[in-house]
Amino acid sequence: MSSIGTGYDLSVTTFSPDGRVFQIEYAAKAVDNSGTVIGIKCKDGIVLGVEKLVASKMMLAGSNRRIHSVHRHSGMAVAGLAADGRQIVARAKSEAINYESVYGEPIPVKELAERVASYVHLCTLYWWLRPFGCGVILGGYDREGPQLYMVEPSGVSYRYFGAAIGKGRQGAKTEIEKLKLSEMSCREGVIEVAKIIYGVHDEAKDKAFELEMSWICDESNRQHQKIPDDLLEAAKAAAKAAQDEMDAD
Amino acid sequence: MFRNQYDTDVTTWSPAGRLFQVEYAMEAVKQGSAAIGLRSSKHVVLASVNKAASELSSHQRKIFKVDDHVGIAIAGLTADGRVLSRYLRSECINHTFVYESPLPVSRLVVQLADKAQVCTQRSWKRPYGVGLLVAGLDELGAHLYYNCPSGNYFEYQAFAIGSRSQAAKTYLERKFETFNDSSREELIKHGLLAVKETLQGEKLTSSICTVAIVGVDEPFHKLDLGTVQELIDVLEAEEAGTSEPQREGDQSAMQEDSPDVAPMDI
Amino acid sequence: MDLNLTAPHSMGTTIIGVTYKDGVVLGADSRTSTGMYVANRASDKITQLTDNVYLCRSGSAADSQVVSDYVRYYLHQHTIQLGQPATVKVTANLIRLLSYQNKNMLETGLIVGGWDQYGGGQIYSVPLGGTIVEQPFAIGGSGSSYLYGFFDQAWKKDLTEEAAEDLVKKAVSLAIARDGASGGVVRTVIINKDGVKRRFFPGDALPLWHEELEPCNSLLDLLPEPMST
Amino acid sequence: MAPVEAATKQHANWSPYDNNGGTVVAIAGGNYCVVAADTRMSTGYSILTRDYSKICQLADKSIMASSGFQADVKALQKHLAAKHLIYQHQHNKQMSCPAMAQLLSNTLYYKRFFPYYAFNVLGGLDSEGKGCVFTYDAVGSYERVGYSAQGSGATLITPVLDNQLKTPSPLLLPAKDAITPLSETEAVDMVKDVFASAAERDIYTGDRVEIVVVNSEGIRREYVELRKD
Amino acid sequence: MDSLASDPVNQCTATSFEMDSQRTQYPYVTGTSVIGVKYEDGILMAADTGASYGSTLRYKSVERIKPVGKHSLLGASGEISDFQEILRYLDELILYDNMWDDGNSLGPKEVHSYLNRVMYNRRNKFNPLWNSLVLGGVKNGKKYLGMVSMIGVHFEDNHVATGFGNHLARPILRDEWREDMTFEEAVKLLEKCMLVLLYRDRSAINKLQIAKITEEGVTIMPPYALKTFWGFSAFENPTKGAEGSW
Amino acid sequence: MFLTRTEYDRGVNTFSPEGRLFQVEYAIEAIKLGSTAIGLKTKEGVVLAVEKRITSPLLEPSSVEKIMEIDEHIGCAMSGLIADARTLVEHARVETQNHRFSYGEPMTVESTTQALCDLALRFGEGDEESMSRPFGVSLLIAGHDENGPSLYYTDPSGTFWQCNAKAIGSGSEGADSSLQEQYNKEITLQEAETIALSILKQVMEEKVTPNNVDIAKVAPTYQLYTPAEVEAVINRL
Repeated sequence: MSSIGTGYDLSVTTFSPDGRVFQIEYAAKAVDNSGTVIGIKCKDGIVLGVEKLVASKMMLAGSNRRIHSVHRHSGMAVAGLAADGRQIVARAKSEAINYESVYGEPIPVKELAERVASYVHLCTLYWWLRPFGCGVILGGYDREGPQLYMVEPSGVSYRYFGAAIGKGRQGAKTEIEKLKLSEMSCREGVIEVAKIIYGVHDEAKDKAFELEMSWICDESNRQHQKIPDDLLEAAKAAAKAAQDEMDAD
Repeated sequence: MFRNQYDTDVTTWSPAGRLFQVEYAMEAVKQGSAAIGLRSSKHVVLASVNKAASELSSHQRKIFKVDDHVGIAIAGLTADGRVLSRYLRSECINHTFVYESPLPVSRLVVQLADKAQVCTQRSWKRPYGVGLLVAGLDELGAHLYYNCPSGNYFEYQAFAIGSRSQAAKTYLERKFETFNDSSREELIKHGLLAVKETLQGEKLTSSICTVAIVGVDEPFHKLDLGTVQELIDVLEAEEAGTSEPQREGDQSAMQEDSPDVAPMDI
Repeated sequence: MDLNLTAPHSMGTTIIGVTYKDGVVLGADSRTSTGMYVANRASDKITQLTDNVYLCRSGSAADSQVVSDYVRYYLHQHTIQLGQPATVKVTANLIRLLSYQNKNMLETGLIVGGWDQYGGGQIYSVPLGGTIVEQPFAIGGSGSSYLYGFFDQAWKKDLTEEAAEDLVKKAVSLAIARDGASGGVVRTVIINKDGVKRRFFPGDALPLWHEELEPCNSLLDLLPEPMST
Repeated sequence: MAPVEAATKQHANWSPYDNNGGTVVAIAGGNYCVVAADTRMSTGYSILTRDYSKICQLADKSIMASSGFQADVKALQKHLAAKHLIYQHQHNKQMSCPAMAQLLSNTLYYKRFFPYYAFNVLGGLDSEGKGCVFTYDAVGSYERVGYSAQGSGATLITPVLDNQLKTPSPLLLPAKDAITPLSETEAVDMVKDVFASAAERDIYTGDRVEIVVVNSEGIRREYVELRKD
Repeated sequence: MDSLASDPVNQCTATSFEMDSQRTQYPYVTGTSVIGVKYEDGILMAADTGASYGSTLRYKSVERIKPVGKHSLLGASGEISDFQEILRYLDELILYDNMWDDGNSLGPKEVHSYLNRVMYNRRNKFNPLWNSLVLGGVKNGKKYLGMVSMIGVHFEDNHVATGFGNHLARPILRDEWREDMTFEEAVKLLEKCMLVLLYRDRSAINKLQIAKITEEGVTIMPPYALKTFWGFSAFENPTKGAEGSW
Repeated sequence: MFLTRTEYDRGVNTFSPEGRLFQVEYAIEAIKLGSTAIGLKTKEGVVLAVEKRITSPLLEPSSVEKIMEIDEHIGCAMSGLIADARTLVEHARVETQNHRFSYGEPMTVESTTQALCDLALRFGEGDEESMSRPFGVSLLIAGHDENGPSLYYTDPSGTFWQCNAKAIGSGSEGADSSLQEQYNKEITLQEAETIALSILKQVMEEKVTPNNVDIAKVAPTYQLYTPAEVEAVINRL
């Protein structure tokens, strides 16, 4: 990259002559190197899925989560530096709780996404901080229905029908685009997300991974919850079957 | 040893999306003498290697009790380890003060990790140069975590950090599947054997290793020197009988001394 | 007699909020007193907070106005931020927040009423101390003591708009008849999905109650035809 | 507003303190220490619970018994427990009873202007293994003695102990130990007697007495029933 | 007509404090007694649904027993706005606890301890939460029942009652309570207490709720009213056989 | 180790690629330039001896204090930046007095050492009162408490070790090896005095006089030797 060595890329408070802030782009690289994270909006809710790479076989399943609840009705999946992600999650939690204590109602997902985005953006404004090395997908369910947002290290946030970040994002996006999201139930969505994650996982480069999934839908009483164990197992089985089929072709 | 211009400040990203200062801090963990942790469903054992500065002096403490249900072993900058152990202790005390019940280990570990993360994002701070193995017990049973300078934490069945820990890890990786149902005594035995792997031929004695345990109905405590020595003697007696597994471990340790300490991020 | 003219303006008051089939009816008298003196005999105790939520105020006039002002300001921001009107619940909760957190300083009992697309017509009562209670109907102010029994007997679920407004008007006039601190006119505000209607019933258009007399212009009108010619 | 005043009158004020009653006694012997307290907790004329321990083990060899305001006592116990944990972390040992005595005094004194309403006796063994009793007032003045009684029944019990155990005059030369001449069993029996007596005449003492004995072997606990009316 | 207008006897012998009059607050909307008992499978709690404003019975459907997380039940007497505030604290506490989603959860003991700290800290600031709280629950097969007062006095017992209940209901409970009571027996016992309170506590109303918590979870029963008894002959004709009496 | 460190050795908070904090290591180097100090533990008590390096004949020798009292049962000898040591000693004095006040008992030697080291570390934490560089001083802390006599050695990184005998400062390498030869656990206090001074004599450039060495013991209370007492030890050599 031409930016290297120009000296315009050492601080987040420096613009390059062509108007870019390289530090933010570099931070985004950390996200691009991460395990894939996917979120989709189905007709009755949101499904989040993470390809959590496992570095050691002695590591236990379920540890070092990448999906967190941020309120009763919303959850967040993190790609990139998990530690940075937890700071964002913590902020999201306190924003959500603070909103409810003032207004007596759960925070609308849109509002939550905006507040989280402005926090992330804040870290791109001062030389003594660094931009977060993570992107998050925020899913929530409020009276307007289920919604899905993605917040990037630069602090931008958009609403999506389906979103993917991390290593396998390109492949995942292509796959998501093929889905008929508006007709799909979350139960079906879970299977699809699992398939996509298994599909984009690169066995050659990465070691083992753990599939971590959650949803917020009518079936979960509009609460953000881990996918029930039996469904997760079913999803994994389906994904593996699809995988084998592909390999056979 | 000039690397590049992106590695002197915690708040600077490298073009490849890496944080060198944080990675260097993780190197500090490897400079410390080894610490080992392993758990069954009911017990967690921590063991550390002590290096004394000279014959006339003692060694550094590497294992600290945090509360009745939690203890840590550290590798890296002992000073930072003390700061963090003090933090852990006060978190436990505060929790007990408010709720009259012990702070769940899984939460303590996250709080610790969050504290470590903050130091990787402020220009006036530096990452903690210490890795912690956190052993603890809560409602769900025994736990072993590894907290590293990057603010990441991982739960393990068994793990080793510090210098020459790869050898111990290799040993543990070969055996860890049996640990969950191991008895307290077996667990300690595996801990000592893992310590032995890191010594590379040096004789294992109670003076160069500390062993601590926490478990169901057993508050966190260090085993006294006598007990440890007895266990070592038993081990060596056993080993004198069957002396073959030793070799194998050494070899694999030599093979892959890759920087396989939990990477900063995936 | 101690007139106590320096006392702060206080609304010894009758305020009412009632839900009906399609929305809510709020009602209030119009008397504001300074000690024994009536400082304003046609005041408006039903304050607009947003397009669809109104507030009935009782107690210290100043306190209740400050609370309304703050809440209106918060709601304004909130509405812009969310890009849609605030709900009745949010409004009531902000009022509760201020009343509760400043309970030692404030002396005002409030009734919030309004309509929104999610909850329909709702009435919340926020008395002194900052308790919040959602109710099908709520009464407040000094005049309310005279109305508990009346409402227990007269209020029904799913009233029509006319019946609800009649009930409110009747109740306020009953309270005015017995409570020295309530008086003047009866004001009502009706809120439903179509919007807001405000009505005003002057003091001379209120029903007469026990031992009250039909007003007249003068005794002279009452006297028989000229006594002497 | 009339209802406000009505509410105001009922609870004109509140006190940040209550006395939950109870009696505590400690006796130090040559190689033991007995600490005892009844288990009744009351407020005014009513009993809140009949089984509340007023005795708290602060360290291996220091036991505190406290009567007074339960919430303060509990806060004090928790504070000391936390301090002791920190002490153990810093110094890798248990706090000795005399050290705890000094800490307790400081703790009480620091709250001089909003005191813990707690009347404590601290008993245990000192570094030589001798029994020790420290007795306190609410703001931290303390003294090492051979025996002490505190709380609602103290006025009944102290004279008996004075009569039976007799403290040597502090003016004697050479200075004499305040330790009592009784054997451990005699001391425990005496504690049982004095509590039985106090329960007869003090309404705040009763239900059960909890006796804790510290000696070189460790800690032993026993209970004796008292009057329950 | 006020009879028995006495304050609970204040035995405090410590220095009385000149408190900032700004800080001195009063309860406005208040609820009366709550009773809680342990029984065979868990804890039962009873309270009426009235909330008074001075002597006016202003609200008749205020629920004063609420679940706290999966394992606890909270009943409150005293100022309703403060109770609502406490519920908000607890909601937040439980929400944070649940969001960890790590298998650990706060049990009744922890919640009680937390409440003790909250109540005591507020009294230390001379700004108490004007409530007496009853906290009951079951976790891991252990029943728990405790109480806290507005100044932080707290304890556990097999049965507890706040306010008037401590005077009128506790003696009945001490007589008749057993650890192994069935649900039916315990309900009957609570109803007996509530009836006595209804007769003799002027702010009690005949609309009460019973809530139960067991290992399976919380059930809060809908409000109902109890049949009262007025059939004593002396009630019908009080002066019969006592001519000239009032 | 002496390669290009320039990139990583400016700030105390910068890690080198090997995970080291050079500023701290440099501070440890600073000690190697300091005057020599020796400590020996015996069953009766602990002896400390230091060389004083009187730079000018005009200097009043007793004003060069390199052994200081911390509490009546603890003393310490120092090497490195003496001004830094004063801050540390002052801190330790406050700590031990606080402990006496809080608990009515003397603070143990280990706890005192720990408290000192905690202060030494505070440079890296980024708190308000944090310092911008490590303390450039090593201490030998001698004391006597309920566990008997003890000797501790601290370095600028805030690390400490318990020792039987230890030398610090410019002559430490030679002195340490002499100590290893001559020390055993059974020596008397008097023998310890002699060993300490004889080793000091070996590593010092000039002749040993009561003016250019200080000796102190903690047995069981701290006591700094008078010139006459030092003279007596010198005469025994």
